[in-house]
Parts: sequence; structure tokens; C-alpha cells
Amino acid sequence: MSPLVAWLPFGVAVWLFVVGLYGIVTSRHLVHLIVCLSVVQSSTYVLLLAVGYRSGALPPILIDVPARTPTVDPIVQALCLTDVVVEVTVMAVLLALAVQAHKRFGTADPTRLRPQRG
Amino acid sequence: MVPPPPLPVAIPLLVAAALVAGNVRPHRRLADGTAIACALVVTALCGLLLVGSLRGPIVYWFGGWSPRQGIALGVDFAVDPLGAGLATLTSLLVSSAMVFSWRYFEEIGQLYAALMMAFLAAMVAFCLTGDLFDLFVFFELMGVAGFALAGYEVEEPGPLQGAINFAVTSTVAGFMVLTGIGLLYGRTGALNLAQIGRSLSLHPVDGLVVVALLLVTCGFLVKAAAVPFHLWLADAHAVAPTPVCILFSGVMVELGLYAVWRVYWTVFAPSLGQARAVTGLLVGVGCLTALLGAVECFRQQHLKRLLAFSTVSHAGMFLVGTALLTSSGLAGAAVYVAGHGGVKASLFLCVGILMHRFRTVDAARLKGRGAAIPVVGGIFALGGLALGGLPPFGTSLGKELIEDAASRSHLSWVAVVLTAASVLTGGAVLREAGHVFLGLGRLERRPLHEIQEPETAGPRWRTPLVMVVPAVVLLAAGLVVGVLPGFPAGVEAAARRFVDSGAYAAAVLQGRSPPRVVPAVAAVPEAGTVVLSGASAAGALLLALLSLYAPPRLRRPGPGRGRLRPAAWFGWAQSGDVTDYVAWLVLGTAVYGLVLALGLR
Amino acid sequence: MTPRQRLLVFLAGAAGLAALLAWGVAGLPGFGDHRSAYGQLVTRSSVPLRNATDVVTVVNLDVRGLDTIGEEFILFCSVTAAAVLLRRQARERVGAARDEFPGRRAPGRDDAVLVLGTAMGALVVCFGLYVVGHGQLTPGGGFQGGGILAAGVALLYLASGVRTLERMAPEWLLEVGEAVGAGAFVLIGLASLAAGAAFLQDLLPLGSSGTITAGGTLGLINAAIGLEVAAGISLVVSLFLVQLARIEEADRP
Amino acid sequence: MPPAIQVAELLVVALAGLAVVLTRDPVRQTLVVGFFGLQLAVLFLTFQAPDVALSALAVGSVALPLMLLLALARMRRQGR
Repeated sequence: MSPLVAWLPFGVAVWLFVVGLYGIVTSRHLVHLIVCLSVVQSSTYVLLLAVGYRSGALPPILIDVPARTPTVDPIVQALCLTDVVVEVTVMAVLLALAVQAHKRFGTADPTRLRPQRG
Repeated sequence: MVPPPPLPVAIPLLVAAALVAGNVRPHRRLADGTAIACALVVTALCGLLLVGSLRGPIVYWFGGWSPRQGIALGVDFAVDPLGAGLATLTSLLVSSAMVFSWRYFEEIGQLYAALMMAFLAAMVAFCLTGDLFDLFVFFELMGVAGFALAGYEVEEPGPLQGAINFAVTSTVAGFMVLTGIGLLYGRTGALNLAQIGRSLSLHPVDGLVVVALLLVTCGFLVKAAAVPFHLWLADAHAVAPTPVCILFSGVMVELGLYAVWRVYWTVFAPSLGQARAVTGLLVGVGCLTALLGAVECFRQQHLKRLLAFSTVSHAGMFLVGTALLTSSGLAGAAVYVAGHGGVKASLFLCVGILMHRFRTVDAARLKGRGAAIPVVGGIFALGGLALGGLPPFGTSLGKELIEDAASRSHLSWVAVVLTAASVLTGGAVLREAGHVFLGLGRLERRPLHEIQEPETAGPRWRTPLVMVVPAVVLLAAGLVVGVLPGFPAGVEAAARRFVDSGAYAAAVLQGRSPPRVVPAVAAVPEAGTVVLSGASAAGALLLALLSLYAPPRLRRPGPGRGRLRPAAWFGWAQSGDVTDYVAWLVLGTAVYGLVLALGLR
Repeated sequence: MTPRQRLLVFLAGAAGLAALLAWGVAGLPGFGDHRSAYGQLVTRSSVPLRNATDVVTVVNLDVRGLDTIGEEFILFCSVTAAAVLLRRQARERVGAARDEFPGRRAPGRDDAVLVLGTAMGALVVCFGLYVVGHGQLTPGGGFQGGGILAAGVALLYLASGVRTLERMAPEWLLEVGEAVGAGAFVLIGLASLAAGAAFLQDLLPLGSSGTITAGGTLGLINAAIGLEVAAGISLVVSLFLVQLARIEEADRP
Repeated sequence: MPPAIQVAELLVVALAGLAVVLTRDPVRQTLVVGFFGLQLAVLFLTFQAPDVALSALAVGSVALPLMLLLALARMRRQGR
């Protein structure tokens, strides 16, 4: 049991990745699809933060802490911050596209956007 | 004089911000002029960096955070000749695109120019960076600008669908890359490419390394359109505005490949070396992509879609060259990329001119009408011959170098695949040249349903000079690449530098310049492959004539139904449905992973 | 593809992908055992070198500042992209949104809502400014604070209605604010370059640790990012709002 | 071994992620994704990452649901 729990954070990351992809593939609404994309993205947050975690360590805020206190890794947190921005921005562009697609196609079902033929 | 490496990224970013801020009182000509000037300045800066990096890699640490105690702290630009060369090609194409789009995009003021500048900065930074996470960041920046540019024509269903398919697949690909980065960081605690490579080689190769390689490679291969990750490409490239198409086809696909190999040679090569599993997998995938793209290309009558599929085919050929994991294969691909960038961009511009004059890119509606613009017809036909492999174009030189490198790796059969793909793509373009510009042939075609709205304003009875000149210049550039003496030898030297992981790491982490690489001697293609190139161009011409004049039952299969027809199978996969594409993406990644897992264990 | 075929393709792939990912994460050091020399080195040098106590901010804006420039321009591009994609088209006109919902009252008519909402919005805006200003000291910074500021603006809109908001923060102003914020970040980097140092190298006095002036340029960069993020997110929200009020004369299905 | 609070929060996040995917009605899904964002923020707090938690909170439970609701409102108006 114990090793399983020890790998739980990574397992949750893998789970969110696959579940989000399942949602995308079976989606019948563009907005639903976009939200599922954000679930895939949250998998990367969990993975990054879990990778940088150190048991018993403090957050990397150095107010009132002795100089040698172990802290969790600040690098992954910086990466996660960037990742969060990427999330909100990609969502905004995709939602704008989805709104326009709904206007043009009269539906938000990704499988019913008219296929183009050459 | 070597300029500071941040400049070619910082200047276009600043210009992009200024253009948006100035959009309160839009002034189109001023904005376009600024953007063209900026792109030209960036071209010059990248060119100077290229020249400077011939003497040894230029390593630049942002914020002055150079490595301490052998550990890279900050973010670096590590400029080497191949990266700088690709950045130069990129900025050159952006300059041409901005000149060509003098008459485009009247309704959004300065925002188009701003998006193009941000796109330019992202692509240049992508070429120069030496940091794995920054590759991801600029991948996303390129993506976001690209989605907007692809979906620019929001009045049309096609561009919206293309942009959505592009955005969703590309974003999933980005997360795959990021997951790979997370795994690598967990093992090595580093983000600098050289540092990860060094630290990874201290461990034996295990699942983590294989899976990280898989995720990063597949993520970037989505941009590079390898089968089965190529499905989004035709949807997006066929509908983007013409000036944007030349960037998508001319460099964005190539940038995906660049990232795959930059990461492979710096991060994974110290532990994996020239892994045979990687060569086997990616040469195979490359051949499949080249053939599939070529066949699809030959079936099209929508001219932009035709060119988009030919890009898929060429991406496959580049993948073959680079996947040989030898410097000569890489050099061949680099020459090919340079030649292809010029030729393909020129072809797209010709289609843009047709669109401007006749409001359609459907070959069925264009039959014979192109006779009014014979110059454009000449450029288009020459471009078709160049794609077919006519010496001395850069495309044919690149193809010959890849074939030579393959035969040295005991994969001579690759030449057959490359030639077949060249004959098909060149033949398709030449067929349309005959059909559209000369009115030749007895093709019976039904017009396509969709009529694209015109992209341009202004009078349609003449072709503006700002449209023709870039097309001529770009085609000429594709030719110059093939005849410039010393160019292949220089590229070969650059490629050797690119694959030398040890020297790269020493330069980045210790600041040691590697010993000067003696220019390679054997950078001249063998006589046999040159003859083969000429033959493939002749074959393309023959195929074009055949398809124009052959009796109906021998001609291209129609888009009709029928379970066993390959056409039906292609159509089935190329459904235009993004949920399908993501399903294929997942399956493709799993299959690649299986092959790598079995091969690298 | 039929949904069934698609699901089969996906399930086959997903089973493989999940197995591969599991194989990959099995190679990671166990959860909680992470020891990165990189992180430790940055943590140890952040107070002595920068007088800043939030190491994440130091990493984000200084040590790995280029990441953040890229990130800010991703935001900048996506806001520009949204403006391009949601631009007014030839056959659209602006109509009154509230005609569409006859039975409902438009928000912000009630005095109590107006007073309470404005007060809360003002409070949230103050908090956002605080978070932006103290980014280098405590958790938070330009992005988080900018997000909170945008939330405050949204609250003000809910309380006072879209017309008031348009008068207070019209689209062009938001566009300019966003561009100025993004451009300022690059300018700060270029200023160091012009002064003969490396791009983004800190040249300002570092202030004393624990005060708002600590960290030299970090405060300036946080302010620039805060401006960009607040204006950018507000602009996206207002673009979507304007979409609601747009009616197509000839809707094409 | 992660402490109990992290284990609990991880399980909540895993289930909430599943719930987001399985909620097919986009309007209802917006509420679920807001909850998911909130739980992610709590998880990040237990991971000692207050900076990330704060931005996840600002994005995941304010900006994102607001954009989603506005986009959905536009689509719904179209359908009328």
C-alpha cells in the first residue's frame, strides 16, 4: 500500500492527462472540449509541483526563516505560473474561435462542423 | 560585429506592443512600413549572428546569470550556425510576407502586423534558445499567434474549422512536451539543454528517458506534421491567408523538426548516441509521411490544399534526412529546407495572386484563365519543376545530399521513396500549371462547393508589383541556395557542430569554444544522384502531361465512394473532425512509444 | 469516423499511453525526495543577491525572466487574437442585449446592488494593487494581482452595468494599457542592454529586504505585468460581453 | 509518504477532474470546473506553493468561468 500512496501524486497526474483526453475525444460541444483541454493541462501542474516537492520543507518564501531551512523547489513553481498563464490565454483564443464557429455553423458540436473537401 | 543575441527577439516584441498601442489611431501604411523595416532589421541581425557563430557558438546568459558551480541558473541563447540560419530564413520569409500583404487585412488596422511581429519573435527565439522550457514557451507563443492568423477569415467556415483543429491538436502537443519536461526535471533538476544532457547520461537509460524522449519528440512532430500527426495541417494551411501560409509551410513545420533534433542531440544523444531504434522509427515514419502527403497532394484541385499536402510530403523527406542521425543527412535536410522555403513560399504567393485576380483557388474554375498573367505562370511552373527535383535548385541539391547520406547509412532504398514523392508533388504542381495557365488537358472536374471570399481589396484587373516581386525573389533564393559555391560545405560544417553534443555542452556550461571544425570535403552530391534528380524532374513533367491527357480511366481517382479505394481511406482519416485527430494523436504516440520502448531497452 | 470507431482508436492509444506514462513516472525519485541543486542555489542566493524574499518571483522575473517575457507575450498575443477574431463584422450591428430577455431585469438597477457591489469591487481592486506591489516579498505578483484587479473590474461591471464600465475603461484604453505593460517589460530588458549590462540585468538599487522597494527592477516589472494582465483580461471579458450585444442582420446557419 | 491531507486532496482532485469531463452540459460544467479549480488551488497550498495557488485561484475560479459563461451566453442567444 505504502509505495502506491507514495506515487499517488504522479498517478493523479497521469489520470488527469488521460481522462482529459477522453473528454476531448468524446466531446459533443466545443466549450466542453475546451474545458477538457484545461483538465489535461491541470495534469501538468500536478506533475510539476509533485516533482519539486520536498517532504517537510517550507514554501520558498524567506520571511522569518533561518537561512538553511529546506524549502520546496521554487523553479517548478515558476514554471507552473507560466503554465497557468498559458492555460487562460489558450482558453480565451479557443473560446473566441468557438463563438465564431457557432455563429457560422449553427452548432458547437465539433463532429458536425462541415468537413472541407478538396 | 556580432550583435547582442536578444535583439532579434526584443525588437519585434517591442514593435508588436507599439503597433497595438498605436492602434488607437490606425495608420495602415505606417504600420506595414514599420513591420517590414523591423523584419528586415531582424533578418540582418540574424545574418550577423549566423556569420558570428561560424567561428564558434555564441552563448548569451539573460540577466547575467551565467552558470555557477557548473550549474546553469539562468536562461541562455546558444546560437549555432544551423539555428541562426533557420532564424535568418524565418525573418526573410516574414519580410516577404509583409511586403506581399501590403494589400491585405484592411479591416483590423494594425493588429495583423502586430501578430506577425510577435510570431516572428517567437520563431527566432525558438531557433536561438538553449533552454528546454523556453522551447515550450515559444512553441506556445508561436501557436497562439498562429491560431489567430489561421482563423483570420472569421466570416468563413473553413478557416474557423482549420484554426480550431490546429489550436486543439497543437495545444495537446504542447502539454505532451511539458509533461516530458516535467519528467526530465524530476530526474535531472535542470532545464538547460546541455545540463539535462550531461546529467541524464549519469544514469542508465530507463523508462523515464524513453518516455520523455517520446513525449518531447511526438509533441514537436505534431508541428512537423509526421504521420499520423499531420491531419490538422492541411485544414489549417489551406485556409490561412496567403502571406501566413508561406510562414506555416516555409518555416513553422521545419521549426518543429528543428526542435526535435535540437533536443535529441543536446539532451538524449549523450545517453543514447545514434540510437538505431530512433533512426528506424523516424526514417520509416518519414517515408510514410512523404508518400502519403505526395499521394494526397496529387489528388487535390484546391490549389492551397494541394500545396499544403506537398508540404506534408516534404516534411516527411526532411524527417528522413535528419533521422539518419548523421551530420551529412542533417546537412542535406538543412539545404533542402532552405531551398524548399524559397520555392514553396513562391508557389503560395502565385496562388495568392490567382486569388487576388480571380477570387478563387479552385483549379476547376481557373482553367486557362491564368493565361492573362504569364509571368506568374512561369514562376509557378518553375516552382513545380524545382519541387520535382530539377537541378540546380536548392530542393534538388538537398534531395541529392539526403540520398547520398542514406546510401552511406546502408539505406539506399530511401532514394526511391524520395524520388517518388518528388515526382508526385512536382507532377501535381506542373499539372495545375498546365491546366490553369495554359488551359491544357482534358480534365473533367466538378467545381468545389466552397468559394473563398477574396482576401484583398483594390482593383483586380492588374497584379500589383508588391505581389510579383516577392514571388520572383523567393524563387531566385531557392535557386541561389543550390548554386552558391561553398554553401553545402558550410552547411555540412554547421551540421557537424549541431550533432557534437560534447562541444555544445562545453561551450554552454564551461564557456569553452570548441576547436574549429574543418569544412567538410565530400559535400558534393554524387553524379548518380544528380542524374536521378534530373530524371525525377522529367518524370514530374511526364506525369503532369499524362494526368492532363491520359484517357479518363487512367486519371486520378475521383473523390467518389468505394470501400477499397485508397481515396476513401484517406478521406476517412482526413475527416476535418478534431476529435478524430486527437484520437489519432493518442494512438500514434502510443505506437511510437511501443517501438521506442522495444528498441531502446 | 463513427463515434464507436473513434472511441476504439482512442482506447487502444490511451491504454498504451497510460502504460507508457506510468513507466515514465516510475523512474522519478519518490514523492517528497526531490533534491535539486538548481532550486537550492537560487533559493540561497535570492536574499543576498536581490534582497527579495519571494524566491518564486525572483525566479520568474529575474533568473528565468525570459520565460516570463515569453509568457506575457503569449497573453498579449491571445488578447490581440481575441480582438481580431471577435472583431465586428460587416453584417453585424450593435443591438440592445436586454431586449432579448424581456422578463428579466438588467443587472445593476438596484441601489443596494450598486452600493455594495461598488464597495466590494473597490476592495478587490485595492487587494489586487497590494498583491502586485508586494510580489517580491510575499506570495503574489504582477500576474496574480493583475488577475485579482480584473476580477475587481468584473465585479464593478456586475454592480454598475456595462455602460458605466465602457465609460470608465473603454476598449481602446484597455488595449493601450495591455500593450504598454507588455512593451515596458521588454523596455526594462533593453535598458539594461543599453547600459552595457546583460539583457534584463538588475541595475537599480536593491532597497532593503522586506520593504516594498526591495529587489530593484522586480517591483517595476511586477507593475508592468500587473497593468498588462489586468487590462488584458478585462479586455477579453469586455470583448465577449460586446459579442452578447451584437446581432447579425443575416444569420447564416 | 505524502501526509493525509495531501492524499485526501489528491483524491478529490482526481474525482473532480473526472466529474468535469463527464458533465456533458456545458453550463453545468462551468460550475464543476470552478469547483475543480478551487480544489486545485487547495492542493497547491498543501504542496507549499502559495504563488501558484493564488494564480490558479484567480484564473480557475474567476477568469475562466466568467469567459466560459459569456461564451455560452452568446451561443445560447444564437439558438433562440
